[in-house]
Order: sequence, then C-alpha cells, then structure tokens
Amino acid sequence: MNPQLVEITHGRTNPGIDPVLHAWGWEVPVYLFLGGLVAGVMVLLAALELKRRAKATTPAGQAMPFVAIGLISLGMGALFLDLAHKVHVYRFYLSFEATSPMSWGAWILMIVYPVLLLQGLGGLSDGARGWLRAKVGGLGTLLDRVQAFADAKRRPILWTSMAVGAGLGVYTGLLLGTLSARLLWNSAVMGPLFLASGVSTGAALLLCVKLDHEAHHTLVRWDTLAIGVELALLAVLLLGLVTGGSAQQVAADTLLGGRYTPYFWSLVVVGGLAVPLVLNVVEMRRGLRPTLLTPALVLIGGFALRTLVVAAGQYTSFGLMP
Amino acid sequence: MSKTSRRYAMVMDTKKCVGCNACVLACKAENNVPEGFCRDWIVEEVRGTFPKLQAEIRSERCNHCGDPPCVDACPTGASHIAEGGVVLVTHDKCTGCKACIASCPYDARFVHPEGYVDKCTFCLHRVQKGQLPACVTVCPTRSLHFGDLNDPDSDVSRLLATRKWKVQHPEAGTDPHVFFLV
Amino acid sequence: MNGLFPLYQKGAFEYPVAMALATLLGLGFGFALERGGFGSARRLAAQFYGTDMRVLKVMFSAIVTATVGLGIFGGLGVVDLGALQIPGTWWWPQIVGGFVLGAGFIVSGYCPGTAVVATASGNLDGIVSLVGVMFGALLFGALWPVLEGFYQSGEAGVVTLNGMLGVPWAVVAAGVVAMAVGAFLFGEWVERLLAKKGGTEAPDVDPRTRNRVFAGFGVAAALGLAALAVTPAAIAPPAPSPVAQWDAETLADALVRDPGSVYLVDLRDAAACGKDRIAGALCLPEGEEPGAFFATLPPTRTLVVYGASDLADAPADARRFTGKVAVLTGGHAAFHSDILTPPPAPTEATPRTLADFERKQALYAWFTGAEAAPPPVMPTRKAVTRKTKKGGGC
Amino acid sequence: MNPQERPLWNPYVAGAFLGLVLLATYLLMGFGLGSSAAVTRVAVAGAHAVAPAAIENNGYLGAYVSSGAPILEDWMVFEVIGVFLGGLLGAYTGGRLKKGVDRGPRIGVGGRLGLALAGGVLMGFAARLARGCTSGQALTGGAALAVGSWVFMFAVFAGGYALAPLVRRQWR
Repeated sequence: MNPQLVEITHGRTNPGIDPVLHAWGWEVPVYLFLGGLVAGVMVLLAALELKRRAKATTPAGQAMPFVAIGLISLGMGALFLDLAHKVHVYRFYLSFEATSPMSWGAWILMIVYPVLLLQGLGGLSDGARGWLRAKVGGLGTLLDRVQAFADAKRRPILWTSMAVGAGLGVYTGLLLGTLSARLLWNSAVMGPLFLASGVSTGAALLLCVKLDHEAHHTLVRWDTLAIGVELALLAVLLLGLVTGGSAQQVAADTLLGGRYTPYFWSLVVVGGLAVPLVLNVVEMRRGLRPTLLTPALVLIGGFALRTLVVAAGQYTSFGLMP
Repeated sequence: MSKTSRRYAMVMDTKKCVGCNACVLACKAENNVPEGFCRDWIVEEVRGTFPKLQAEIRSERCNHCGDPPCVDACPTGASHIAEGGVVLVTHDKCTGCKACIASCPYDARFVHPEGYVDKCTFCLHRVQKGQLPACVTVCPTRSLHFGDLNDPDSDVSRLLATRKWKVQHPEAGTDPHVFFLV
Repeated sequence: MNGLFPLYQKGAFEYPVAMALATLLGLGFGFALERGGFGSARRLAAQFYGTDMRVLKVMFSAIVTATVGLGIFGGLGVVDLGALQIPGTWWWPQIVGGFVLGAGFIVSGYCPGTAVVATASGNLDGIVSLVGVMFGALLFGALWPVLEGFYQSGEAGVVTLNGMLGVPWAVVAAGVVAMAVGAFLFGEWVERLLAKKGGTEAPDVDPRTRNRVFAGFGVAAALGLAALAVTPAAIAPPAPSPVAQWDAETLADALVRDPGSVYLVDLRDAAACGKDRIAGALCLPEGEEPGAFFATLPPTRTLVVYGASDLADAPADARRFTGKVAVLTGGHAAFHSDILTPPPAPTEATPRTLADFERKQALYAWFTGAEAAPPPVMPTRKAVTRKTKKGGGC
Repeated sequence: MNPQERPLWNPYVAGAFLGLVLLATYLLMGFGLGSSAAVTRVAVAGAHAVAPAAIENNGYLGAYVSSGAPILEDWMVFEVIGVFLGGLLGAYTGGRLKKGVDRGPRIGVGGRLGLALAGGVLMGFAARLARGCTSGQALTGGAALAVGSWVFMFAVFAGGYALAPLVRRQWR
C-alpha cells in the first residue's frame, strides 16, 4: 500500500555542499554565458567574412572582435572571482591535464586572445588603421608587422578563429557535461547545446550593433537556425533524462516539474527560444523592420539557460537520489 | 612488500556502528578540521514500508576511488593519487576552482577556509608511521577497519572475504575503496 | 459533479508546472489583448468618449465566451464548478476601488494588464503607467492602518449570480449572452451616432464576422442549456464546497502520515471535547462564533469535523471554511471503536487480511501508545529522500 | 499609418479568442487571469530589497514576504511575463511595434507621461483596494459570475465616464 520510504539523516553540514551542493554561484554562469557569447561571435564573424569574401564595412562590425576580447576578459574576471584561492590562479598555466576540461578551457582561452586580436586587426579599415597607428606611438613598427601578418594570412586566421570559437563554445558545455556526479549535466549533448546557444547569443549580440543590411539578413537566418538546433538539442537532453532510470528522472524533474521549472519554461524555452524564433521568421518572411527586443530576448534566454543548468545541475547530486 | 603495491582501504561495519560520532570528533582533532566542517560524517538511513522499517547507520568519508573523477577534473594536478591509492590534494597547487567538488558523487570534498579544497586523507601521515587512521583508533564498537587490500592476511581483506558488503553508488563507476559490511 | 477539470485543483500537476503553464496562458492573453487593440492608450480611451467601443466589445465577448464555456463543461460534468476559485465579494471596497480604477484608467489610458501590452508594443507611456501602478500598490500598503477597516467592510463571502438567483450556471450564462449582445448593439449605435455628429466615420466592423460571432454565442448558450437537459444532476446550483466523508481509518492514516494536512475540529460541547477528543483535534473556541472561527483558518489544509456520532453533513458554519471540508463518518464513536480498540485477529490468514490486520494494529498502537508501537511517524510520500541537519557531528 | 501595419482583429473575434484563453485558464488552473498582483509583487520585491523591515512590518504588504518564498515566484508573475511576450509577438507581427508615446494631438510628451504616472498610481491603489484590476476582477471574476466582480466592472465604467470630460484634452 505505502510506497517505499527512505529517510536519510545526515550528520554532514559542510558549507557549500549541504544540504545541496551550491559550490558554484553566479560567477560560473556569467563566465559560461560570456564564453559562449564570444565563441558565437568568433564563429559568426569569421563565417560571415568567409561567406561574403568581404570584410565588415561598418565601424561597429570592425570593432566586434575587440569587444569580444573585452567580454571574454569580463568572463575570466568572473571565473577569477569564483576561485577560492585567487593567488594560485597561475597554477592553471603550470600544467596541462588532459582529462580536465577546465585545463583545456584555460589553455583555449589563451589562444582566444591572439586569434581575436589578429582577426580584429586584419579586419580594420584604412581609416581605423591610421587612427590606431597614431595612438600606439612607439609600438608602431610592431603593429605594422602584426598587421601585415594578419592581412597576409587572413583566411587561415578566419578558419582558426572559427575552430577556436567552436572549441570554446563546446568546452563551456563539456565543462559541465563531463561531471558525471551531477545527473543533469552528465550528457554528451551539453557541449553542442552550449555551442548552439553560444552561436545564437553571439548572433543576437551582433544583431544589436549596426551592421550592413546584408550581414544583418544573414545573421538573422543563422540565428534562427541556431535557435532551432538549440531547441532540438534541449529536447534530446530532456528526453534522454526522462526515458532514463529513476535517478535521471529526478534530474529531469528539476527542469520539468520542480524548483526551476517556471524559470526554465518562461525565460528559456518560451521567452528565450520560441518567441525569438517566431519573431525572426516573421522578420525574414515579411521583411519587417528589425527590433532590438528579439536579440534582447535571446540574450536573456541564453543567460537564463546557463544559470538554470548550473543551479539545477548542482541540485542533482548522486547523494540525493533514492 | 614495496610501497607501490599497497592498496589502502577502509571497511565499515554497519552492523556494529551506533552513530556515536567519535570518528568525526577524532578526525577533527587529529587533522585540525576547521569549525563547521568535517572530513567524515554519520549517516542514518531508514528504509522500508511502514510499519516494517530497517535502519542503517554508516560512518562515511572520501572513498579514495580507484578511478577518481576528482583527479580527472582537476585542472592543475593538485588532486592526485598518492601512495597506496589514497587520493590527496596538494594545497599549494589548488586554485579553489571547485571542479573536483562538483565531480565527486559522494560530496566528500569542501573548500577549506584557507582557500584550498580539503578532504579525508585516510590519515596518511599516521599510516606512514605505522599507525591507524584516527577515526579507526577511537571507534568504541570497532566498526571501522583499515588496511592493505593487496595483503590477503590484512584485516580488511579477511573481512571482505568472509562478510557480505557493499559500496556507495557503485553506478557512478568510480571503484570506491570504502566498503560497508551489511 | 466531480469532473476531471480544473486539472490543477484536481492535483494533476504541481505548482512549478502551473507557473510554467502560466507563461503560455499569459502569452495567449497578451496576444489577444494586442490583437484587440489594447496596446494603444488612445484606442482604449476612445471607449470613454463613445467613439470606439472596443473595450466593451472585447471584454464582454471574452466574458461571454468563458462563462458560456464554463456553463457547457460544467453542465456536462467535465469541469467541477465547485472547485473553481471564485473571487469573493466585499461591496464597498469593490465599488469604490472600481470607481477609482476607472478614473485611473482614463487618466493613464491603460489598465495594469494593457499597460504591459503597451510596453511590449514600444509605448513609453505604458511602462510609466506600470511604474505608477507599483507606487500605487506601495501607497496602499503605507496607508493600510487607516484603510484596513474599509478594506474588510461589506464582506459577503463568495456570492455568484447563479447562486444568488438559484438557477444553474448555464441559465445565467444565456442571460449574459443576451445582455452582452444588447450592449454590443447599443454600443455600435452610439458609435454611429457620435460619428455622424462629429462628421467622422464610425469604426469599421465587418457585419458578417460580427453576425457570425453573435450566432456562435447564441449556439453556445443553447448548447449550455442543452447540456443541462442531458445531465439532470447538474440542474442544482453547485454546492459552495463539496463535503467529503472520511472514515475513521482514512482520518487516522492522515494524522499519522501528515498531521499538517488537516485541521481536526471537535464539534461536541466544550466539556465532552475537553474530556476525550481525538488526538490532535481542536475544540471549538468558547465564546466565539463558530463560523468566524472557521473563516480564520487558512484554506491550505482539509477541515475535518466530527460530532459524537454520525454527522450527515458539515454544519453551515463549517462551510465558511474556504478549503476542502470533510466529515468523519460515525464521529467520535466510530474513531473509538475502529482505531482506539485493538483490532480483532483475522479469522483466515490470507496475505490480504494479514496486511490489513498489520496496518490496523499499527494504527492502534500509534494512537494508544500500546506496546509493539511502530517506529516514529514519518512522511511517506513517494520516495521521500531528505537530508536534515543534525546537531553534533560536525 | 506604418505601411507594414496590419489591421486589428474584429473586436468580437479578439474577445472570443481572449475568452477561450480565459476558459483554458479556468479549465487548467481553476482560477483566472490577472495582472495587477504581479506588478504589485515586483513593487514589493523592489521595496523589500531597499527597506526589508518596512515591508515585513507592514500589515498588508508583509503578507507577500512572510512565507519566506521568493516574492516573485508566483503564478501571476510568470503569467505577466507571458503577457509581455504575447504582446510583443502581437505587436511585431502586426507591424505595430514602435518606440514612442501614445498621446492625443493637444498634449506634450511630458504632460502625457505625467498623467500616465498619476493614473497608474490611482490604479495601483484601487486594484489593491478592490482585490484585483480589470483583468483579475472584472474579466476573470465576471466570467465566473461573481457578483462583486460585476459590481466592480460597472464601477470601473462609471469612474471612467465620470472623469473622461476632465481629461478630454489629453486624448482628443
């Protein structure tokens, strides 16, 4: 008659661990969001230029690689704030641990900076180059050399940027996906999901700035595609959990019938994905004037996804399972 | 027998444990565990269908896994497998990124107020001197046993050969080395 | 009248899922308001100058549709109309509040809901109006000490048109349809009149669509009345709150598993209650009117009442409790004989009778403290896993 | 008129659609739609962040925070998020989404915004007093045949018509 009863009385009260794991607060979602965003910007800017065989024409478009450098620095700043022993941050760069996604990430981030810098310098217009040359003063010859290199190797640099961006995007998901102790995270879908989300938020960021008409049009198409892929991957992730064992279902319940359900559906699925998808499609079909609200929703949705997945995942400890 | 061929393990007899918390206090005293934190702890579990209920009391700690996810997750090599399979954290290498905490299915790790991640060490400093871990020495019901699994005559090997036992969360695939006699 | 709907009240899903559904329902709400033209203050304000009666048309069409729909489904027994949460009536605050809100409506050009839609349409005045609403709500809180008396004045409980008239929902719904269509035709007449006077054109309403919608309302109203005819049981106006009958074992089970799920109230006189009541029961407070006492209990638990023996139905006082109400079948006597006396040993030893006996024995032991008492009470929801902090340890 | 703008729906059709949404809400939830409660919650959450003690000790607003649950974790708040998204969807697809201030020809932007704020204050106050606004009381309670809601609805129209001549300059 009565279902099986399980009552566990725990003597452990370690802060940050009990009653549920809350080791990672707002800093890690901020970092994952900004990392994904920058990954999306790298992939999209490179893809756009490779597709059109022409550099960005607007000043805002040319500035975006440098903006991305700022954003990834902000993200790393958030990650730095999360460290319990900040002085030891240099330890990340004294070793490389092949099994640790975080180690991979630390090194990928080191590649992101020069790649973005080369991508940005090579994409500048003559006017902007002149302005920059006047600013750097004594470093002028160095700048000239770097710029000559960036121009000569433009296409390889763009392909590298795309690859590094994709790696960065996948890594933000894999960081969580490889942690098998948290059932919600432990999925191979996590990497592609966060990459897709990164591309859509990256597109949203680019849609917020002034680009030429054709670039805007292409980006709306790619954004729509990324949102579609993201929705599909989310469905795969949740279906995998729902059809899994009882522990997996408990994990799925955090998003489908628990603490985080209303936020997940309203901010991520409906507000962050479905509504922007419809707005994008309507914009493309009917040639409506674009609105900033669509990218704003995508950005809010992308950040909400990171925050919810990080929070809900920590809630799905092995220890909590029946 | 050379050092490297040892495999330390702990065997915990749930039939004997009364949940007195002596192991917890001994550990705190021995290892200077800061106020409000613990490296080992007592779990009381009641299962069944009312009115048929079964209770079990366990003294739990880091499982010193054979395949420790925390060591895999550590980006700096601070978490490592030391002598006898004991999983340790090198304080000077630890950045406090908490990846190992998130990776542990047993939630055995915590952030020490001094900024590094801390956990049970099987009292390796005592073991190297030929002593037993602090928790084992104080257990009034002798429900804790420590020894080398590679030695067939050790306490732990004989208990595991003769008694029924289980490990926590075998589905996590971590090859835990704290065994519970049932 | 125990339909499957409303799903949430019938326990089909939990609150977090309800909140997720809220977004989808709100999406429909906002879309409908926008398409109705409610994103523009000027269009809304036109209602009060008689030139465009959109507010009246959209709002009454919506009320008619929902009311008639509820009438049809209620009549068919699909939805339990008694389980709907119907707003109560407080005459004076609602009249004065309505008047002030109407004044605020014409001054700001929006009501709170349409201000949200206006904000989504890009109207700056919409969000300014919302900020005003926020200040207004805080102002109300600040003035609460002087307003509290008025806020509670004129309380009449849950009064519905159908309950007041003593007729089924669908009949009132049909009446509302007739009234609404009358109001629509009057509104269009006013629009035409003012347009003629002002030398402008009346708002364009496609007469064919309008007539089709009107016909739809008529057909739906007729369907609601027809539903009454096929389900005669539905003729009676819905009871304000259905009263369940609990037997002693159900009550005992509830008390053991989750004492926080019930209010158990002993309706016998104070002396009898004080001497020997069921463990956990409350006596009626002396010198207080019972109805007022029940009204103070929050409706989060089930109210279970019992007398000395059988109560056929909960007394009218207990109906003022807004949550679920149950009556203990057989009253105090039944609890005494079923739970507080040792259960007889089963005559034949099938697994079923044994399990039954074991359960009764456990309940007996639990309530009497007899020997062989089972382990302490614990909640027994599906796979409850809890970690509780405990002193000592670390 | 914006060339991309599309006509509104026939008011009766829009109303019937709104009625179906309301009916669906009743069938699913057992209660109806609303909006002012959500706006109130946002206000209380904001005020609580600034002056927690003042809100907690308030006889009326204190009820919003006494449960200890997050103030904004409420059905109505998520519904209003939906209303915003639905309004955005409707306005954009209808070609009516544009930044601006909706005002009559004889009033300036400042005056209009001032009146919007003043009217909002009146509504926020009145909605608390009447236990709901046009959505939560008039529409939802009206459809549930609650007598108080019908009384409220007629009072709203009365208030609107009574004040309309005074603010005529704003609109016409």
